[in-house]
Order: sequence, then structure tokens, then C-alpha cells
Amino acid sequence: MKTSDYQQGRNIIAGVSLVIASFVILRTLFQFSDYLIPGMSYLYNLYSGNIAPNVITVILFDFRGYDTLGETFILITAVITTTIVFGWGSLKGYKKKETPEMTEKSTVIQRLMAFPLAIFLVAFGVTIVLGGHISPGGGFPGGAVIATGYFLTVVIYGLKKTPLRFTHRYLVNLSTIGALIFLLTGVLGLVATTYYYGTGYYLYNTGVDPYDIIHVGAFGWDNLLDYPDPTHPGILPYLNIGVGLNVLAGLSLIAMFLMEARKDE
Amino acid sequence: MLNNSTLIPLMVVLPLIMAILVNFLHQKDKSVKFISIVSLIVFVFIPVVTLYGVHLFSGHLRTGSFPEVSKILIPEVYMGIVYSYGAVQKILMVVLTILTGFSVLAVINKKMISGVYMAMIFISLAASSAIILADDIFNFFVFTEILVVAQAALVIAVQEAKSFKAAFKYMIFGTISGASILLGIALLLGSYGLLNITDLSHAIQAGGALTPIGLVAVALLTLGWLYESGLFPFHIIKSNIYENARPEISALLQVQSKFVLVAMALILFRVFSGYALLKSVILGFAIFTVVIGSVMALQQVELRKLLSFVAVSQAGLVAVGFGLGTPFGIAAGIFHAINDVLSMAILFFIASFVYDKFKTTKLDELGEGLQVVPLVGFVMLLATLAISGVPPFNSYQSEWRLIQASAQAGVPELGILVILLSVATFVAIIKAFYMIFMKPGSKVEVNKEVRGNLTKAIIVILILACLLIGLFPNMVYDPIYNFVVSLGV
Amino acid sequence: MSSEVAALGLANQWGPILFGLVYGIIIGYKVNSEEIKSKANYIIVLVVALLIASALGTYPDYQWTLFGYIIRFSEAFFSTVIGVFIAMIIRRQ
Amino acid sequence: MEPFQVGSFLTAGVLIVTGLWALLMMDNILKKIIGANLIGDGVNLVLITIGYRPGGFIPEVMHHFHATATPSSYSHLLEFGEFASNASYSLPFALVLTNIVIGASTLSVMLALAVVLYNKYHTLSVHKMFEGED
Repeated sequence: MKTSDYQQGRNIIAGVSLVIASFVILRTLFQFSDYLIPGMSYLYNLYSGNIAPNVITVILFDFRGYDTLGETFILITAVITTTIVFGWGSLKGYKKKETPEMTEKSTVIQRLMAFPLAIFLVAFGVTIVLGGHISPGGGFPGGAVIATGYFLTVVIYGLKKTPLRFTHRYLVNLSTIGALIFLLTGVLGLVATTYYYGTGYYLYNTGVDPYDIIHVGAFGWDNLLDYPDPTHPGILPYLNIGVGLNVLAGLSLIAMFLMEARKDE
Repeated sequence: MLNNSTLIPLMVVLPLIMAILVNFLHQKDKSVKFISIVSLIVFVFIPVVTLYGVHLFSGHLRTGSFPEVSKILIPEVYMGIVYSYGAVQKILMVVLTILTGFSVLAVINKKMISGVYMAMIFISLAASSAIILADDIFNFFVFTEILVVAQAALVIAVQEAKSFKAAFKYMIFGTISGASILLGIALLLGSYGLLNITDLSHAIQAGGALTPIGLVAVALLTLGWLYESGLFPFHIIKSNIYENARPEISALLQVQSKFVLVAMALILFRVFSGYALLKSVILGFAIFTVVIGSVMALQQVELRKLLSFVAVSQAGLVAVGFGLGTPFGIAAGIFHAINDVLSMAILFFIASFVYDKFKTTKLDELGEGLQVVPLVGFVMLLATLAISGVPPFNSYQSEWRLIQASAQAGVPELGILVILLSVATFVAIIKAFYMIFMKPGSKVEVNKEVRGNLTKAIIVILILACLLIGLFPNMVYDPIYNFVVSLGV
Repeated sequence: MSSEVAALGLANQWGPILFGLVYGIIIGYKVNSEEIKSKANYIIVLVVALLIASALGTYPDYQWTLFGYIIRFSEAFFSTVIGVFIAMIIRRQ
Repeated sequence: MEPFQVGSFLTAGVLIVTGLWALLMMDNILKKIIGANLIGDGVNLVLITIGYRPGGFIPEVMHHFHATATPSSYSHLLEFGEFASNASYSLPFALVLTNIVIGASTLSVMLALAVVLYNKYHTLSVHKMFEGED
């Protein structure tokens, strides 16, 4: 067989390169700890306290906030791609179809506890989202927890009878709102710094104003961008809120699509 | 230090906002159409008016690095993300936005418009702009991942089994290359403590020879580069992608891939400028790509496959310019990338026209097209001349400069390779031209409803642009050369 | 400093409450409770929520101050739950 | 050289190698996807381990935080020197958070593609699925 010879040759090449790559990677990582330096982490730790207590959130949403924008958008891209894979209309069918196997499998205890637990997870997720600048957490973990709550009810009660009845359109709207909060907060920083300073900075933290560019407090509307909280973290919680909405909607949508598609076999 | 330039982030942010909006307005075709056309005009306009400079995201200025504690080798570092915008970026951005505009117009014209599809085009435009502009290695990584997913989505949208398989392969290898880029970044971050590309290159120069960790990082980043630009070990995956997308989208995909190639090669050269072996490795992979790509292009009997392999082999030629490693060679490589995307775009648009008009792109079945569409045939002939480097057109200028650069760099043999590639490309495409437009005995029906006036206009504009650059090459080449010299690679 | 912080927190902490309510209403707007037979569920929610909130509030490493942390944790948590119920009541009408 | 750190790096290396092996050598499409995810996890572990520092603080400026200051008084950036010289490295953690989301997104797209391919070919074997192609 010609194809199997070809396959075999390819396997041998793949195996040899795999062995070489494994050797190089393992050896490099074995030596790696001798070369480590604090680098920029030291600088971030040095200055982050000016903005919010949680250094990692400050890096994620302030120093490298633009990366986080990209991160938000890769989730949106994945959601849209999943939509394209299955087709926009593939979720319409579930209202007509009976999906008995889901509800029959779940026991009484599951059915009794799933909904309260889901509400608990939602509330817990919101707490994580809103506490991102003080304690470990933020928009991504919080949104993931909320989506877990939604998915729990879907697994126990089925997509048709679930008490948390998110529709496709609603989730798309939520993720649009979340992403727009992030994007437009950045544009607002750009516009405000251009207006007061002549040159603009995208995603400038207008609420904290660490470089004293727009003189927070001198004008009434500036204070709107400072989150009402004793730590005064500026725009970070707003970005967290937007990301949280986006992530909960995105992950729920992906889960919905993967769940529906499985039944279509 | 360059000044902060305000409008730079809008080149990425506006496409993202528009992508969100058109995704939101899915199924409202009229408003999607309106928004797309208006925003495309804005996208083309912004790179033209933006001033050269850097953009400091979140307003974080350059700060002292406390070398005794942080152990960073240079006295001052950028703490935030930085984008830099120079002459090369400007030219690449203008070409990218204009070609994206043409693709979007073609999509709108075919009534294939849908919100999600348009959103993916805008997101891929934003991601490739970010890759061109980024001066931060991790930001670069994030947007390459977005680009991979968005390109896969554009291929998936065809909804055929082959396109699903091509997209799946692309995603699987995309995760390998993404992981290898990130591991390379992690190794650099661990041993130099920096993410900004300018700072990183200064720190590596200040540190003397590369550490063993740094060597592995070079290898990993180069592996990622080979994948992102579709060079030798990954050429089949990339050509699969080009061939399975709609042809007018392939015109867009090849632009993005080639510009990612240029952007990432510039990053590699800036960061590891003192490392001589990198050039030879790149040259080796580039030569492999050129040879294999052109040989495979000669074998094909299907127009889209043929064009895909031509696109891959031309990407190899761009990489040859980088492999020479001299400023002259690098400038010639970038110049060739710009020339090549223009003429490849013409060929892909012609493929799209042929596909609409005759409902097939199999060369055996086509024929006698010149009597049906004489203008398209004439432009295809001109584009064939343009892509294979015949004098009045633009590729002649860049290939001539590549040959000169290889002679200067002490490898005149490469000049022969360039000429051979031109001949092979010419033969491959002229065969396609003959079989579509001249060969007697057509087996296909002509779809009379397809007028294709817009496609005709696009290809005429593009061939005029090719001619213009061919007649006045210094208009484009001089800024590129000055930019490359100023990088000091 | 801790009492100072706690006092400040009580005076100036309407952010988590407001946005917890907003989140709760957004999510609760889609809750349909017709399928749920037993109303006892809601009491379970509140009790479990209170217990876990206090348990997490006393977790030693992550607290700012014990009091401040419980306040901060609970306000977002309960305002979300309240928001969900408000939205459910609005839907019932 | 901290033995814990070296062990963690080696674990990450083993994860990456396992993932590569699954990706290149296994025939099942789901195993390939799991392998791809394992590689991402290994790289994440490398990044987390870079951030490790023996006896370091968690990177949160808790008791040092200038809580009572109002925003308008920040005319210059304050420095938290004592905290910064004791805290663990914080930048890699932020990068890991980004990479986790990237991994989840690519995973979801690949799973969706796997579902569609399974529905089309009724097999999970990549070999059979890609039969007849070069």
C-alpha cells in the first residue's frame, strides 16, 4: 500500500522530531530556574498600589489592559466561529423538539437543588466580578462561574425546561454590551486625555488619573468614572463588569451550541 | 524618543467596534451593508492621516528600571503596551485596508452579506493591523491567536466538508505554533524580564551573547513564524486554507499572511539581531518553500489550488529577502511582499469571477473564455506578467532588487533561484490562462446573469496600481529602505 | 487603619450594591420559576448564601479586615440575589 | 536553584511533551484536541512557575495600600518598595489569565469542528477522515 508507506514515513519523521523536541524542552526547563530574574514584575509591584490593591488586576486591566481587550475579543471570535460552524439557525429547533432524556436522568435531589445552587453560583460569580480589584478574581473567573451556574441548570433540567431561560439573542446582546463597555471606556480615556493634554492615551485610567493629566475632581463628570468604593480604583471595576457580562454570555453561548449539536446526531 | 500619536489605536479599535456592531445587527442586511461601507472608508482614511510615532497605552510613560533589584539590563523601560507607527507600517496598513475594502465590496456585491461573516472580516483586519503595529511581544501573540481563529472562521463559512477539515488542521497546528510562541515569550520573559520588543532587543544586545535559554526561545519563535506565514513545513496547511476559502476571501487571507510574515520577521530580526545563525535558518526554510511551492503549483489542474501554491511560493520569496539579512535584502523582501499581495489579489479576484461566471474552477472543463469576457482575460495576462516580474510592472522592481541584494550579500546563486521561480510562476499561471481563456472546447455553461462589473473595476484598479508602482518604485521603496536602515538590523 | 477603612467602606460603598443589583436584574430577567414547585428553595438559597458568605469572609489570608471583608462580600452577593428576585417579580406581573 | 521550582518546570515539560505526543501520534480526533489543550496547560504552568518566589507575599498590596487617599492627590506615582521586594512576580500570572481564555476559545472552536466532522463522517479516526488527501 502506497498510502500506508507514506503514513509510516511521516510517523517516523514525527517520532524523531518529537524525541528531539522533548529532549530540548525538558533540558531547557531543567536549567531555566537558574536564569530567572524579577524583571518588570518588580516595577509593576512597585507602582500598582497607586491604582488598586490587587496587583494582578492592575496589570491585567491597566498596564496591559489592551491585551485584555484582545483576550475579550478572542472569546467573541470563538463564539462567532462556533455560530458559523453550526449555523446561526441551529438553535431554533430545540423549542419544538422534546428532550426527555435530560430530565428523566436527573433525580429529585438534583432537580430540587440545581436551581438554588445556580442562583447561588450567579451571586457568587457577581461577587467575584465586583471584587476583582481587591481580592483574587475579576471578570473572567466571575463570568465563568456565572456561566457554570447556567450550564448546571441546563444539564439538570434540559434546554427546554431550564428555569434560567437565556435565549440566543439575549446572550448576543449581553456580550455586545460587555464588549462595548470595554471598548468605549478606552475611547473615553483617549478623548479625555486628548482634550486636556493634547495627546491621547487609549484606556487611560481616567478615574484614578495617576499622571495628573485630567485633574479628577475639578469637573463633575470626571468623578463618574471613579468607582464608588474606598479603594478608588478608577475604571478597573467597570472594565471588570463589561468583561464579566461578555464572558458569561460567551461561555453560555458556546455551551448552548455544543449541547444542542450533540442531540442532532 | 518618538512622540505619542493619538490616532494609532483607532486602527485596531474601530474595526473591533464595527465587528461587534455588525454581529449585533445580524440579519438586518441593509444596515450591515451601510455600516460596512462607511466604516471601510474610515479605515482607509485613518492610516493616511495618522502621524508617525508611538502610542503608549494607558498612558504609562517610560520609567526607570531599578537595575539593582529588577536585574533588567537597561536603565529605562516601557511599562505599558506600546505600538509604533513608521513608514513601513503606514504602507502596509494602507495596502491592507484597501485590499480588505475590495474584498468586502466583492462580498457585498455577491449578496452573501451577513453580519457574522462581516464581523469575522473586520476582526481579522483588526488582528492583522495589531500584528503590524505591535511593539510588544505578548500583545503580538494575543492578536496572532485571534487572527488564526478568525481566518479559520472565514474558511468554515464555506460550509463544505473540505473546508471544515482544512480549518481543523489549521486550528490544530495553530495551537502548536501558538504554544511555541508563548513558550518562547515565557523563556525571554524569565531570562530578560521584558516584553517590549525595542527594550528586549536593547537588553539582549547589552547582555552580550545569547544564553542557552535564549537560543531555545529563538527556535520556538521561528517555529511559530514559519506557521503563521505558511512557510516550508506548514505550506500545505496554508495552501489548503487559501484553496478552501471563497476566492475573494483568499485574496484577503494571503495579504494578511504575508504581512504577518513581514511583521514577525522584523520582530525576530530586531530582537535577535546579533544572532547570525537565524538568517541561515530562515534562508533555508525560505528556499525550501520557494522550490516546493513552485513545483506543486506546476502540477495543479485546479485554478484555486494553483493560485494557493503560487501564493505560498511567493511568500517564500519574501522570506528569502529576510534570509539575506542585509538592510538591502530586507527592504527588497518587504517591497516584494507589497508588490506580490497586489498581483496575487488580482489573480484571486479573477478566480472569484471565473467561479461565478462558469460555476467551476477546474481547468480541464473551462475554455474559450476570451470570447465571453475579453477584459478579464486581458487583465489576467497582465497580472501574470506582473507576478512573474516582467519589466513595466512592480514585481520586476522588487525581484531585481532581490537579485542585487543576493549578489551583494555574497550569494549570487540565489539570483538564479529568483529567476527560476519567476519562470515557474509564469509557466504555471500562463497554463491556467491558456486553459481558461484560449483552449477550444469549453464544457461549461456561461452564467449570463453574472455581470461582475465591480470585480472588473477592482482588477483594473489593482493592475493600474501595479503599473504605477512599477513605473515609480522609489515612491514605495525609499521609505521602506530608510525605515529598515533606521532599525539597524 | 482597619476601623478607618471599615468606616469609609460603610460610608462610600454603593458601587458593589448598585452593580450587584444590575447584574441580578439582568440575569433574573430571564428566570422562569414556573417549573419550580417548592417555594422552600428560595429559603435554602438565602441560608446557604449567608453561611458561605460568612465562611469565606473569615478565611484568614484573603481578608482585608474581617468586618470590612464580610461587608464587602455580602453586599455584592445579597444585592445580586435581591436583584434576581426583583426581576422575577417584575416578570410575574 | 529551588528544587520545588525545578520540579514544577519539569512537570510542565512533561505536560508539553505528552501533549505533543498525543497531537502527533494519536489517531482519535478528541485525543488530538486534548493533546493540544495539554500543551497550553504546560505552557501556563511554565509561566506560573516563573512567578514563584520562595516565601514571597501574594501580590496584593493589602495593608500597605494607601486607602484613605483621594484620587486627586496622586500627582506622582508612589512607591511600595518593601512590598515590591518581597512579593512574588506578578506579570506572569496576568499573562496566564490571558492564555487560559485563549486556550478555552480555541478549544471550543476545535470541539465544535470535531462535532461537525463526526456528524459528517461518523468516525473519530483522523486517518479515515482525511483519507484520500495528500
